[in-house]
Amino acid sequence: MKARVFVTLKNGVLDPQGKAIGNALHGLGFGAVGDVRQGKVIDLELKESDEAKARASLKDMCEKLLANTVIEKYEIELKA
Amino acid sequence: MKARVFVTLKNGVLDPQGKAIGNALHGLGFGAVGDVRQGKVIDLELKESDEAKARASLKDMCEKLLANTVIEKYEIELKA
Amino acid sequence: MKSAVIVFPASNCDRDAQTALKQLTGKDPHMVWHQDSALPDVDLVVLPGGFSYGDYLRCGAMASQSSVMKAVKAHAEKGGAVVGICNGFQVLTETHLLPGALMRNADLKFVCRPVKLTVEETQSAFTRKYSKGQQITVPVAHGEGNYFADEETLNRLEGENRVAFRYAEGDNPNGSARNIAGILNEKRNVLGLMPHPERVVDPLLGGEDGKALFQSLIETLS
Amino acid sequence: MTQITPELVKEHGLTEGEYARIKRLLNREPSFVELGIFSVMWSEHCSYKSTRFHLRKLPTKAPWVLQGPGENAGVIDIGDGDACIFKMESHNHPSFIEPYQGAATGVGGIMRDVFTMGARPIAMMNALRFGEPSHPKTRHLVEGVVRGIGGYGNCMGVPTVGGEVNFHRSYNGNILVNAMCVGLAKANNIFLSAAKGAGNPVVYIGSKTGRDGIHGATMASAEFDDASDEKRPTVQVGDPFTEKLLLEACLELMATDAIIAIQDMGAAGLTSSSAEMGDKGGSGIELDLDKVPQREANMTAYEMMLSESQERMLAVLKPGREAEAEKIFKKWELDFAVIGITTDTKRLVVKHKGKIEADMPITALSDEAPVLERPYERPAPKVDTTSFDKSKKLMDSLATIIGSPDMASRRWVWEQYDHTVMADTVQRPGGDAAVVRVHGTNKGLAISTDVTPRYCKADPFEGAKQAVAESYRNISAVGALPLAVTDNLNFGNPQKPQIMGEIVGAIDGIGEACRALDYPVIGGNCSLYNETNGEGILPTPAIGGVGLMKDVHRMATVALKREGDALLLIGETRGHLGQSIYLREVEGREDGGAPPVDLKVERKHGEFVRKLIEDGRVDTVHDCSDGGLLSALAEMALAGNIGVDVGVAGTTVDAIPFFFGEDQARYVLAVPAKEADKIEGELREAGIIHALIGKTIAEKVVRVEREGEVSIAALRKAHEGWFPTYMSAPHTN
Ligand SMILES: Nc1ncnc2c1ncn2[C@@H]1O[C@H](COP(=O)(O)OP(=O)(O)O)[C@@H](O)[C@H]1O
Ligand SMILES: [Mg+2]
Repeated sequence: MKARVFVTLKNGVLDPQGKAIGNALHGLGFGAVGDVRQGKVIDLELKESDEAKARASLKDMCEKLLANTVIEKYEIELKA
Repeated sequence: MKARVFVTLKNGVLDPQGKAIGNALHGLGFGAVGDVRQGKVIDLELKESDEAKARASLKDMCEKLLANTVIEKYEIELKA
Repeated sequence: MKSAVIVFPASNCDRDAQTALKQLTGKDPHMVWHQDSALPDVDLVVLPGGFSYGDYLRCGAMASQSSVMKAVKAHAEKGGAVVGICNGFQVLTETHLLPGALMRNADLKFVCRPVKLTVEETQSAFTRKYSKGQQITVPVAHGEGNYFADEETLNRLEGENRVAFRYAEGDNPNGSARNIAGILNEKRNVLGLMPHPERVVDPLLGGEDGKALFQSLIETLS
Repeated sequence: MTQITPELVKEHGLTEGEYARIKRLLNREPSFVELGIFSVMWSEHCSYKSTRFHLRKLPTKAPWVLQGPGENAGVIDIGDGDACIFKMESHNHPSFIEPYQGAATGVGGIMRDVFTMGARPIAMMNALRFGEPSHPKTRHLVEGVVRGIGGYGNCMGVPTVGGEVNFHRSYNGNILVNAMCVGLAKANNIFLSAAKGAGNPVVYIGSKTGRDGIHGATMASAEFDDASDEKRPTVQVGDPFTEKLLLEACLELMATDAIIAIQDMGAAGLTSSSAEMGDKGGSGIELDLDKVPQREANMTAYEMMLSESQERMLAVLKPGREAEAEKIFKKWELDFAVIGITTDTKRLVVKHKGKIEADMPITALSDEAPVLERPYERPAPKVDTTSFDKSKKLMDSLATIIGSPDMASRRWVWEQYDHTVMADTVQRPGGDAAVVRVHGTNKGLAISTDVTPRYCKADPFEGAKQAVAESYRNISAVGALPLAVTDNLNFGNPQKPQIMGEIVGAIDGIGEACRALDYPVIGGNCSLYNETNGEGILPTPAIGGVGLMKDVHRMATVALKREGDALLLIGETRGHLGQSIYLREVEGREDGGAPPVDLKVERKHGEFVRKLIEDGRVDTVHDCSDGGLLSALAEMALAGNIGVDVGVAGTTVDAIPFFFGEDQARYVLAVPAKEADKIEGELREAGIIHALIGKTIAEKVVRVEREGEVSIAALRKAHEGWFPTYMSAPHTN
């Protein structure tokens, strides 16, 4: 099965990249742009058919490696 | 309205980050992990209520700044 | 003082650390490969600068999971001295031997230049040969040295005198919270810092302000 | 089987004549794979067909040259059993299309050229040319190229110690990214690419092969039009982490004696590496593509042979040593595969899925590759103009010049490069030449990249001489002995006789200067077809020079160090304003002739200055080049934060040409007052034209008698301000 993991900065953690993108977009004339945040998306293929097991294993991956939970939060999305 | 933009590498383009993440996950014992690709997710707030207009403007932003269309592709997701 | 330098596959200041240690201790440090699971019998472990595993995903994230880091953790827990320089600092935060995290530099650019630091704390094995408040100049070379921790952690670090070095006012190269350049752990046997003291132990290379850090360790640990 | 049509031949960049020649050489029609192989091997990029004939005229020998052009990089002897290996290479077209990855993979490629010969890279340089600052693409390109160079070099842990950055509208559609790598090896442990002997295993090392940059080599030899900007061919993505592993693994393997030959896979990947190794070794090579580590499914033989995936090497081992080598590469977590064998047939044979996809004589790809003697017209050199607007205020002009795009501080650039890693950088970016210590010794290597394209446009011959002379001067100015150069010849379309004339003139100029200065050419690279919509770049023959310093403790820098030093100008000032920065920046004119270069005088002045530094008598030297004498003085004042007070005593030249003329063979020295008389006496005795022009002072100003003064602070603001201000505006892809 395929999984998509989002790793984004926690609220309250300053996001210099997002801010820079926001400024650049304003500079380019996209005045309607408000707050911008940048995160990572990780697409994985998983040899696992049990959804619950896949989810547990992905959670484990996030905690151990994919996210730094001091500053980041994560969301897991499964696609069949 | 809120928008989420995914920027990922085109198929066939080498993804050193994804490769390294895959290797690291294997090293940690997650043997079920297959191919891994890493991309960016950009969350934006938009002062725009017309969905079509928002989409057009986001497409413009992607082409001009958010994605490097030589090697990256993008997807746009709108949330009300 | 017996020392070891950890070598990750893309460490690149390992030789710099080795040269500085050799110059100042007169002895070659052990160079320890990241796949090793045990450390030689040493007083000091140095986690050098560089890009450990390419610094893909996050700086130091993959290194924190390496087998050698289990041994480094054990060494630190037993009270052994550990210093992480630059990428080494990032590895220490990712391993949770030090609190907080190192984020992208505020201006998003890699920066290599000498910076002015103030020595904030001299009650440690790493800093006792400096004087409190002393201004020193040490180079930085990093893209992700922007120290972040929540307010509570920052207050605690300051309250417990665990901020070892700060960037001098107006010379913060990366946007670090409260100008923090280097911190100690609770037991004060682990130091992480972004600037490179090992690059300034020779006047020919731009100064000797890094020497006292190694001399402090030699005095304490020999 | 793919039918070979005239259109297909044309798409491969081959002319009808070339295709006829291929059929003659093979005695039959080529297969599709063979056509692809010919197209890359006979491309300008790989075959040097337009320049080869002229490059032969370059001086390439000297007692200290261990390896001249013809290998992946050149090698010089630097004493004590040490060898220095270096080369410069362009990645112009890819960097225009995708600046970050283009520049990054350019850095990776040139590093592989150097470590494939057994050297550990110890310093990187880069020579960059961008379009005019106001062009809508320039900012984005500068940002991406600089980040790409840093991204790759920093991760490799090799200090990037200097280079050049210029802006000119002629580069609007064709930027230049030339990267140079300098490495260190033991003179008795150099690795070459000659795959001598039959029956030896051919091994593939590094990253897997994907469909990256297929036809990169032919792209680099084709002119751009606006459509190719849209087409956006696949560019390669660099993986510096894998390259770092590859470097360490190769050096580990090289410490054994298992290697017969080794060669990086650069442009035209597997094709050119195997053909070159077979060609140099006088052997044949048989490849089994089923064994090639592949990143993507269903790759064809054509794709594998032409892929330009990065971070790969090809080696020929002594038989029976495969397991030992494999162990090293497994330790570094790299792919390793035996993919072929050397033969005695002198043929390149490519097998895939049980089929022979190519079987051709290797000499057809190398010796038989076309060598063209293209028609050329040497342009008449422009003559100098002596007119200038006398009403301009000297000190205002200084501030303008010092803060102009080509003269402003490059700090914004080099602070993004780790220039002190490896703990041997004894002279950092910003001076005349960078100096890196030879680890564990007191020796140093001085490195500089130089060329003044506007001079080359006005007079390719004199301009190319000037590039070599300036390189010689920069290296002498820090106190090192210039030993050898690598060149990077960047030009427009050689099919135009005027452009070909520029190329020939420049090669002749380099040859003459290198001969006169005992400064041989040990390698180089050509990048032609740098044209968009018929408009060529300024001729840009970049010179990368390397010199040897006996003792890094006796080194000069540009920074003034003390008050009360005498300022001594060595060399004659006639006030040559043609093609000067002054005319361009202050009067808005790009005219006049290139400054003439007297090579005998260059050599004499260089030797004199070097001796003073080596003897420990002088520690402050700056060469006079772009922007003339007053710019040089201002740069010295800025670097040391010490003022100067100078005058024009004893000359008939007007103040403007005196202070801003770009006459060659000149140096400014700051010498302790008590030494000044003695040094002047020696200069007189040596018959060297010189003048005491003033002294260093406590006030933080640059002062010119009767002309006024400007504060160092104001100059600094202009000098340091331009780049960050320019780059802070928003820019798009
Ligand atoms: N302009 C030049 N001057 C001198 N030598 C050159 C020049 N251009 C190419 N060469 C030499 O020709 C050989 C082939 O160059 P190149 O194809 O760029 O090598 P590689 O594929 O290893 O990068 C090299 O030895 C190089 O030094
Ligand atoms: Mg090569």
